[in-house]
Amino acid sequence: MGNKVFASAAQAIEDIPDGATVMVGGFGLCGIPENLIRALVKRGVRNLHTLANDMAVPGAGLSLLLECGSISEHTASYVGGNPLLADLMFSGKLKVNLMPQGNFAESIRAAGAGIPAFFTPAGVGTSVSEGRELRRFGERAYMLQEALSADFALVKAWRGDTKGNLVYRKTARNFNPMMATAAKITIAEVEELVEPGQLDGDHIVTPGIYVKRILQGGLYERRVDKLRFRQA
Amino acid sequence: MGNKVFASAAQAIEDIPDGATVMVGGFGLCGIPENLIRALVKRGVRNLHTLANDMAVPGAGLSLLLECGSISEHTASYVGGNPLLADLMFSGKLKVNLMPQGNFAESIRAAGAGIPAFFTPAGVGTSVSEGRELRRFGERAYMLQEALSADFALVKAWRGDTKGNLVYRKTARNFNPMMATAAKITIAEVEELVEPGQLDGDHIVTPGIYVKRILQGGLYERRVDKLRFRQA
Amino acid sequence: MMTTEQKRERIAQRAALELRDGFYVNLGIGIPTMVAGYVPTGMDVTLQAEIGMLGVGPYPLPGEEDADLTNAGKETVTELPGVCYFSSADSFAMIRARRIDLSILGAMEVDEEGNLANWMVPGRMVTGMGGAMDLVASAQRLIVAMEHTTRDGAPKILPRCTLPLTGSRVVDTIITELAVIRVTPQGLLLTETAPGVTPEQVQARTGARLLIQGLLIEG
Amino acid sequence: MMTTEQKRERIAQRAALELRDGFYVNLGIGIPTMVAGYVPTGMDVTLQAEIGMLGVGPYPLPGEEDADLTNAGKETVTELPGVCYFSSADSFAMIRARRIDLSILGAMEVDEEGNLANWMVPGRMVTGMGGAMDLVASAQRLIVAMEHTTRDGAPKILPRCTLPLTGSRVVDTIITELAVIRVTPQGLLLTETAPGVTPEQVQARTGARLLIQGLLIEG
Repeated sequence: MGNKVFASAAQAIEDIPDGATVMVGGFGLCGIPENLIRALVKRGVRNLHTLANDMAVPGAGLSLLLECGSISEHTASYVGGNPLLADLMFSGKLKVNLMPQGNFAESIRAAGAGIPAFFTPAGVGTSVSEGRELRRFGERAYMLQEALSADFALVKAWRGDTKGNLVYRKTARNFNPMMATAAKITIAEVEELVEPGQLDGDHIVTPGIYVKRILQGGLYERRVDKLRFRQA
Repeated sequence: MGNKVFASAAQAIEDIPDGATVMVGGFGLCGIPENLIRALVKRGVRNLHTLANDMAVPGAGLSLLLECGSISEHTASYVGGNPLLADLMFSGKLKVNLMPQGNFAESIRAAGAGIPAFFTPAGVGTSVSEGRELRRFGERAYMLQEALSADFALVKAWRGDTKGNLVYRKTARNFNPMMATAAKITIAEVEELVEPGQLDGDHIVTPGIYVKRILQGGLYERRVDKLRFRQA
Repeated sequence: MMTTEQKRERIAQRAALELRDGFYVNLGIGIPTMVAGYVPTGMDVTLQAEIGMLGVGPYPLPGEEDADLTNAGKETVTELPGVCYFSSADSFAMIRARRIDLSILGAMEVDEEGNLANWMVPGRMVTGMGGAMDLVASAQRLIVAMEHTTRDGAPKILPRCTLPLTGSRVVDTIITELAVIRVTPQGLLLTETAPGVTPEQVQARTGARLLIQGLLIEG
Repeated sequence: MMTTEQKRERIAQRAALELRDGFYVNLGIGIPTMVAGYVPTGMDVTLQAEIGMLGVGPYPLPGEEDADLTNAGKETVTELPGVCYFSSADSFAMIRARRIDLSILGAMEVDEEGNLANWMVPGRMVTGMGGAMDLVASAQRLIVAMEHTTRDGAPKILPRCTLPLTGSRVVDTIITELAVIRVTPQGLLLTETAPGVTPEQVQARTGARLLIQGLLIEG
């Protein structure tokens, strides 16, 4: 219990069973737990229900797990940019649950904050609100949205300490902090693992209480979705 | 619009009218906006509805505003330690709304997050849940709690930049970040006001978008509620 | 006749005139992102990216790119002084609480009621709504910046959207290469035409009936 | 006979035996705070303060105190390596999501159902509930650490609480200077008595009927 540090991504994910619900941090290829995804692909688990903002692009990120047939259900806000996912979805081989990105993010935050449901304006008046409880507060209409939790969360941080405290870098933060709070077992990979006291307590974004396992990633490809430059 | 910087606390609070709803950051005397409270005492407004975790102690913090007769209603989680408040409350001169501290904090966070209401377990089965909507999710019972917003929020940060970005120091953070998001007009006082770029973007806790006015405080008494020491 | 690229630049340029000093602005993917290139010099406009950033700067110079710094379109960007980073939950908290003064988005269809569709074509194309539903539900002001018609010349401004909605009664203004159109309780009000374009030409390429009252501005 | 201070130290010392390696623990004001002094050497226990801190250390040495570093009892404290700070909203998010393994609180009254009262005496004393209602609703395990009776010798462990509740069916274990009592579906089970104290003496100072089964541990 005292020791949260794992020597490898493979060891950290070895008890994720077939059929598990797994949150995966990142937005496109920004801030994804590269090492944990690769280890999970190597293990070859089946019938995962993954929750992630998107499905990256073919040959990278979470798509690797889709391509090896490990995913049977996926909850996300965006699924463009991955033709395989579209094919599997339209042929009925993959169940896809789409949610507005803010509702998705807040549902995960809610699970991590012990809130089972909350009212949100996003999606009201669209197909997203069909069958949902609607209620007016003041002048606006809202719908009830339940929290989203998971068995495991795989997150990526820039630096972490052996107590599980995490700090993120720039927009690689994205979905990682909420997911870190919303799973029974949160596994964090970091680019640099340090001793307690080496991170400033005022700068820590994810308190170690949420992180059950932590490891230093071995290889970071750091791929970019869309390289765009301006003229010098 | 572009310029958020005020030269003094007096100028920053000069349009707070009688009857305004005002959130005030801090926990006891830790992290309170000392300069803004003093300026408001000096102005002598009436019938404020204040929202703050507590009412500090006689002669300090928010109690100064109570003592000068500016407050007619107060929402808080804790009111011990201030005999004047108890007297005013029992004699009917001050309306006091008590809430569980976590529900109070989350209600403020909800207002700042555009969430009008959420379900919470705290207070269920006590007088706090009387008259509230109750609902079961899974095995637990929850009650519906509405968001709490305000006309003004007076917050204290350690450092801030001229765009209104704020960082806090240790437990002086407490209620300041949520309150900064939950008011129409948030006024922040900081110990040190710097130029944009001098705070690390990964360390900022309150994004400047929430802060309408900012000033560098002139005098920090930095009083402590209960000095406790250990033996050397 | 304008090339597609010229049309897109024209729309972005016109949309930039809606910016005001001190605004916090969210720009969608495509034409809206191009608006950033036309912020008037000296005007203080802070760009938000839903991924979790306030203070988005221009694209990087070659060699300056950072895999940990991308916008909601997943493109490499840079940061400006005063930048701050936060989680996607905090980002949408900010959006949902109506702190974004102006949101500019693209659309597949817009209609007389201010309804907007931009996330799926049933049976054919599903990208997911991303952050669009959240943005349209809660922006202080929503501008649609898009080409006036489809590549095939079919109208995108309709009496009623035919595609699944992204938001209901949310659009304030439509800016295209031909015109600026405001959504009003009475219907779509043509307020401005592009140089050399007549109201009749705009109406001819618009599926919904346009209201044309008094003096039009020629942009 | 023990002095009040001796009683309080005894209760804190016994409560500390409930700590386990790796635990995240919240300690209430008064006797519970004293438990921190009895964490076994080498055991990794992280203390949470509701104000927004994980990694609370001991009181400061004179001159070391910091006005920006206080616990939920508003006392000056220090930080331990690995400390982190967060807002009160984030602090109670953590509590509400049941991340606190053990919460130790004081009480004015506890009853057979595990109900707990510690925040007001109608018409006479209102301090407010502070964070107590949130903590008792969501701790993984709640221990009440208190003196067995009031200063006047009146029982605090009752068939039913008479004061307004802080939480309903929330208490797991009661630790006093005389005994350890577990709340079970059958009622209050006396599991342990202090050295030299008989079950009959505990029952005599308890307002509720105690279940006494098999061998008791003498603490």
